[in-house]
Amino acid sequence: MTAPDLRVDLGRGLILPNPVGLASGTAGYGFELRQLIDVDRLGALFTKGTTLHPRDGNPPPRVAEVRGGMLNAIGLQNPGVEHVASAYAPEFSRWGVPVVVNVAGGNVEDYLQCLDRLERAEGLAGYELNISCPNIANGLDFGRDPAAAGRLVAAARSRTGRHLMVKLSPNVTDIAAVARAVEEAGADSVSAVNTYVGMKIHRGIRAPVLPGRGTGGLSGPVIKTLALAAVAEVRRAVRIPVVGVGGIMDAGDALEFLIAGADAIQVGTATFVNPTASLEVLDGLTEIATRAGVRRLRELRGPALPAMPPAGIEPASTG
Amino acid sequence: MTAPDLRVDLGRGLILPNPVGLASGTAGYGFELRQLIDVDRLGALFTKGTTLHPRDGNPPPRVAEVRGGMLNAIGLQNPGVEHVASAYAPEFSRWGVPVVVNVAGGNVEDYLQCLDRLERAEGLAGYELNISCPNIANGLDFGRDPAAAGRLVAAARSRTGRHLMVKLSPNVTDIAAVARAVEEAGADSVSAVNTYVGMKIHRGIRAPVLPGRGTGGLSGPVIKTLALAAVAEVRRAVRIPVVGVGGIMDAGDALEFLIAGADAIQVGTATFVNPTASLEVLDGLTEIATRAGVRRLRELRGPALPAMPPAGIEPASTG
Amino acid sequence: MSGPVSDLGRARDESGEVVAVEGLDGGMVEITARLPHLAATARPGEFAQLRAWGGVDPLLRRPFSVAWTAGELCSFVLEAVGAGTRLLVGLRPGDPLQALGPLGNGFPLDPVPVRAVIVSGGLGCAPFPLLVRELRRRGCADVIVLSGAATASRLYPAARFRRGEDSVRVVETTDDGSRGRRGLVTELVADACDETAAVYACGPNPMLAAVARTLQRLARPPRRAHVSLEAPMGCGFGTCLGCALPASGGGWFLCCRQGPVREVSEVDWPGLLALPPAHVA
Amino acid sequence: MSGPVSDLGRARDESGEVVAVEGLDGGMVEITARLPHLAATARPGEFAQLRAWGGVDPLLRRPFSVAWTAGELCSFVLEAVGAGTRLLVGLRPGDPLQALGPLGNGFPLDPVPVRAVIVSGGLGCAPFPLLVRELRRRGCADVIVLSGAATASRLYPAARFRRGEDSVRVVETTDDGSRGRRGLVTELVADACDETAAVYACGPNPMLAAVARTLQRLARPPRRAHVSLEAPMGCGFGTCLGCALPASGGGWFLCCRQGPVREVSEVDWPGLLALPPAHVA
Ligand SMILES: Cc1cc2nc3c(=O)[nH]c(=O)nc-3n(C[C@H](O)[C@H](O)[C@H](O)COP(=O)(O)OP(=O)(O)OC[C@H]3O[C@@H](n4cnc5c(N)ncnc54)[C@H](O)[C@@H]3O)c2cc1C
Ligand SMILES: Cc1cc2nc3c(=O)[nH]c(=O)nc-3n(C[C@H](O)[C@H](O)[C@H](O)COP(=O)(O)OP(=O)(O)OC[C@H]3O[C@@H](n4cnc5c(N)ncnc54)[C@H](O)[C@@H]3O)c2cc1C
Ligand SMILES: Cc1cc2nc3c(=O)[nH]c(=O)nc-3n(C[C@H](O)[C@H](O)[C@H](O)COP(=O)(O)O)c2cc1C
Ligand SMILES: Cc1cc2nc3c(=O)[nH]c(=O)nc-3n(C[C@H](O)[C@H](O)[C@H](O)COP(=O)(O)O)c2cc1C
Ligand code: FES
Ligand code: FES
Repeated sequence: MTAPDLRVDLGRGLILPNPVGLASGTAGYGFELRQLIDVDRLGALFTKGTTLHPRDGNPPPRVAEVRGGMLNAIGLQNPGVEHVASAYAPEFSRWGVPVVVNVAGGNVEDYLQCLDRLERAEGLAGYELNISCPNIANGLDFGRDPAAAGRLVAAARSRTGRHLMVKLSPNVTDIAAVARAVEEAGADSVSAVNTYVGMKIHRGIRAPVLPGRGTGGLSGPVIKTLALAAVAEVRRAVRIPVVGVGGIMDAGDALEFLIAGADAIQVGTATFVNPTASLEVLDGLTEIATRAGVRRLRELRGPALPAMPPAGIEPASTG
Repeated sequence: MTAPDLRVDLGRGLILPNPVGLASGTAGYGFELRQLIDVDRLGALFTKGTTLHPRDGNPPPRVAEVRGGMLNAIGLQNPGVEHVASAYAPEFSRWGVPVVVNVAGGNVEDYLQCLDRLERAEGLAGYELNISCPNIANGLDFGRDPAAAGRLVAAARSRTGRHLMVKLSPNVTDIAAVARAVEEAGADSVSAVNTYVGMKIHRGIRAPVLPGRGTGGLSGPVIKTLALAAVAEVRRAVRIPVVGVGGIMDAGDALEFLIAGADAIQVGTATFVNPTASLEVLDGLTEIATRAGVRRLRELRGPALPAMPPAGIEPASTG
Repeated sequence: MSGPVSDLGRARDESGEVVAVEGLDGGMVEITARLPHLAATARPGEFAQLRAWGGVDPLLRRPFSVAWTAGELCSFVLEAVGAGTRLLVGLRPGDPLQALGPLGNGFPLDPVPVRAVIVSGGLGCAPFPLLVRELRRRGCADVIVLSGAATASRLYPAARFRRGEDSVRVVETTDDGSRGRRGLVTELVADACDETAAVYACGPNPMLAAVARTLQRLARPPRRAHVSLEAPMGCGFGTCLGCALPASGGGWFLCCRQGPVREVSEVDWPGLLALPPAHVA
Repeated sequence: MSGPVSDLGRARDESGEVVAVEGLDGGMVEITARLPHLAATARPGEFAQLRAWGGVDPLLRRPFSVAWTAGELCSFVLEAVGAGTRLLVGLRPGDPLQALGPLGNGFPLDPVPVRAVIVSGGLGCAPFPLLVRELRRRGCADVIVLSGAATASRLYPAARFRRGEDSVRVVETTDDGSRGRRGLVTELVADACDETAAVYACGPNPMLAAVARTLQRLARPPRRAHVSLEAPMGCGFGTCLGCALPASGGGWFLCCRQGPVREVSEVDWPGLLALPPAHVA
């Protein structure tokens, strides 16, 4: 048994040393987690969603646990792109792990200015365009409307030669349409999925636990079944690489995403439960690939896809 | 403590004796469950999705368990409207429980012909238009496109004076828009939600467990957090009654839906786990209402809504 | 929908208590629980939907054949293959066990056959102790059990098929020859059958299909032949329509109500064998 | 982000083992576990993220103050208020306990105050045994604990605050007068303070706010005053940004890294009190 080649070529020069990344918003900008685990062994670190201006985020409470998952309503708290570019990026260049900056904005101009500032910084492996965070102004329009998503990505494409990944929202009627639109507009890869809109009700106070509209983004194992369907659908819709994320707790979960068509994966909420989760996923996947005797991880996908005819031939069936 | 009035007036003459119904597709046409539990104590029985012509349904396997829920890909197996109208409806008229026929179709004409046949039958309390079952031809178009949903409902409205409930799909970008469209088109009430599209991957065979596209409809406790958010959103969007469904296992879960804005609820997957679940929900809710000293269940919603500003004032926040 | 539909009138949801958990060779376990209603009403081949856990993971109940009844006690024979069975085999005396049953169509007993040929593959043994007793009670003098497994340790003990009915013959085969005849149990079916026989088979789908094929080719086919099948189940009582299996002549039958026991000619065997392996729990 | 940020350099994820679970009056429980790293490194007011269950329900770890350390042992004081704490109080010696820590900012000890006034409300007692020992070790001669609870059975035992430090005074109050002075513990704060004092408070938010208000009105305010706060936590180590609490001067601070211990003037008290009750676990 020879060790498998774990590298994943996501395109436009972004080659991950392995397929396991830390999901945006669950690893900050890496500084905290570096003190707890060997982040440099990982395939990528996706930063907290970064905006043009610093943001304080939402009022508390911001997180609430539900069965098998958690809701968050952080509200994109971040120090703003200037700080990220000037104070953090120089650190990133010294790290072994590729750092991909997750970029969010309320309108096209915000995104572009954010990218422009980051373009002047060294040490960034690429961008993950967060068009799926429904918490700022028109933020959701991009993720929920294929045409708007395409326009945003086309504009972003014109500003950077770095790898451009687009993070898709699952809270849509047709995730494949959004994926196709961003692919056509020049995205190098897509990541799927961001959180699902959920609500926790407190029976005692007879009201939602989270403030405001009472909703938050649902993450964790409770979304895995949904995220797998989304990843498989996106996989069928586009040719560019797909990064799977949603409820991955261990290597077995990660394997399921690879089978469903993901080229790489991100570990999110699991890191909160177990800071070492991502490394354990990496070690577990390596062992699975070694045992299966595959040379490249992509081979694990193997027999799965034939069982899934292309969209349109046979409709998904429920009820 | 006086016993609370459990009746729920859903409009156009449909007054449920209490707010607890059996969800479509989880109680057949009532015949089996009547042999196991006292169905006549319940608020309503929603039949299996009924189509113009008999349907054999999908090839097996049709169900698969996932953590905290199950996927189904039944494919609307049903004996067709003629059999339901001629053989089942006469039985329904003898039952104590109001029977609402869940109607599904591939195009407007199918739905209308189905309704026309049912109109000639006695013993039906109303209809639940299933515009959210993505398994026949264009079935999903109705549930996913507000305009199409509105047209279908307007046409259906013109054919019946009976109560017309519309079952909403959660697999949409904007469930509120669909809810508003069907309200404007004349729906008397809406039920939310149908199942979520999910996928289970079998690690051994490295393929989806369900055949075809590998997806199925996710139900059970795993969807409760999402369904609550959907119900709260629909509640804010329309004035007609909202029937909440999704992951209700016990009276506490049902209470959460009432707090989120539901006027009545349906118990689905829980019946498989425990055939008596719906009756236990009813007894539990009755006890909760009695203890809380409310005269009508609607008062349980009480303090919840003030905490939820109308749509548009404050955006839902995640990330 | 074709074939007889099970009677749900006897089914009841009962809170029982485990009284014994015996480990057999090769990982099989026999669980005995106080379930007076099920014990009093279950017929051979019928099953119960069991649950022995709280919470929602596992969520659904799991179906198991009633293997034996004695007074208020019911027994089930199973093996840990997944989350639910792992929890079941870990039960201890005194633990609660929830059972909904009896469910499904059992094996037909009328008219009582002159000869009963029981074909059991591996865990397919589960419904047969009860069937053997019932056949003998009704006067079937010639009961033969063909019991096959991959290897000796996975053979269900002959004495447990008999449970005192000493006239019952148990003929064993193993794939590796470690006990009894070397080979597949299905190879014995032809010799054991004549036109007076009723065949009852339970085991993996390929084995049942081989039995069906064998019987078809017989010059003197048995007077009737039934198999007991499995399908993933949502409810177990006919409301979810989840347990469809391919019926001969097209379409599906519901394993929980038009099965699990099925006349051999009523099954679409090629269709059954074409199901993905995950279908077979 | 304002205020000092905790040092994560000492934090480690450790697999420990429960050695003792003692039930105190009124439902409080003290759990002692072998956690050598945490025991060796935790400072008063710091906390650990605990997990004592597999599976995903509960999912997240739960934060608990380190109440005591002795050799390789660490103790936590808690009560069953929800699913996680129910599982924790049900632990038995020998059970595994996973602990990530030490986390958060502890109570400042330098310069060692002449007098330490510790204000404890109910379960807010948890961080104080360790603080008392550390203050005494560092030479603080005058340590007074003002310990309040709703009723006698819910008072943390005075001897457990002291743990051998007999010079430490513990003054008790109960809302119902069933032990000690009748009234609120905050009423004693003014009298106990002088300008040499350092105040350390932990308890329900309304109590802490009352302490803050009292101190503000004092003619001779203490030289410093710190409170330990709670917030629902996602991670406990600063990456989820979930544990925000309102900071004076606007904006938020992270309870897990710019807390849980916080200078009293750095908290937006009206903002804290306006949080919905569900926020207070
Ligand atoms: C009518 C009827 C009667 C029956 N009678 C008996 C009986 O008497 N005795 C008996 O032993 N059995 C009997 N069975 C079968 C029994 O019901 C099943 O074995 C049982 O339901 C399995 O439950 P489980 O939770 O242990 O396994 P499950 O978790 O449901 O899984 C079953 C198998 O699939 C595998 N699997 C599941 N998900 C995945 C995944 N994502 N990737 C890879 N592998 C996966 C598991 O490892 C396991 O091997 C009967 C079935 C029926 C329909
Ligand atoms: C830094 C820090 C240190 C701490 N130190 C200690 C300590 O030393 N000792 C200690 O005892 N505690 C301490 N706590 C608090 C402790 O962490 C919490 O009590 C604990 O996390 C609660 O977990 P749980 O799973 O038991 O309760 P949860 O399930 O999280 O729920 C908490 C409360 O909310 C209720 N609730 C939850 N959901 C609902 C709903 N849908 N409807 C109605 N009610 C609901 C529960 O019943 C319960 O009362 C500390 C907290 C922090 C932040
Ligand atoms: C607390 C928290 C904050 C998050 N912040 C962001 C963010 O800033 N940008 C983003 O694209 N996704 C964000 N996400 C979404 C995650 O990156 C991921 O898509 C999602 O949590 C699903 O994965 P998981 O189930 O493994 O957590 C956040 C998730 C959590 C839990
Ligand atoms: C096996 C199964 C079959 C279903 N069939 C239908 C159907 O025919 N028509 C329909 O509107 N909903 C159908 N549903 C959806 C349920 O009515 C309900 O909306 C959904 O299961 C969520 O509720 P639950 O989590 O309580 O099960 C079906 C659900 C299941 C599990
Ligand atoms: S298992 Fe539900 S119909 Fe058979
Ligand atoms: S709990 Fe995650 S940042 Fe504080």
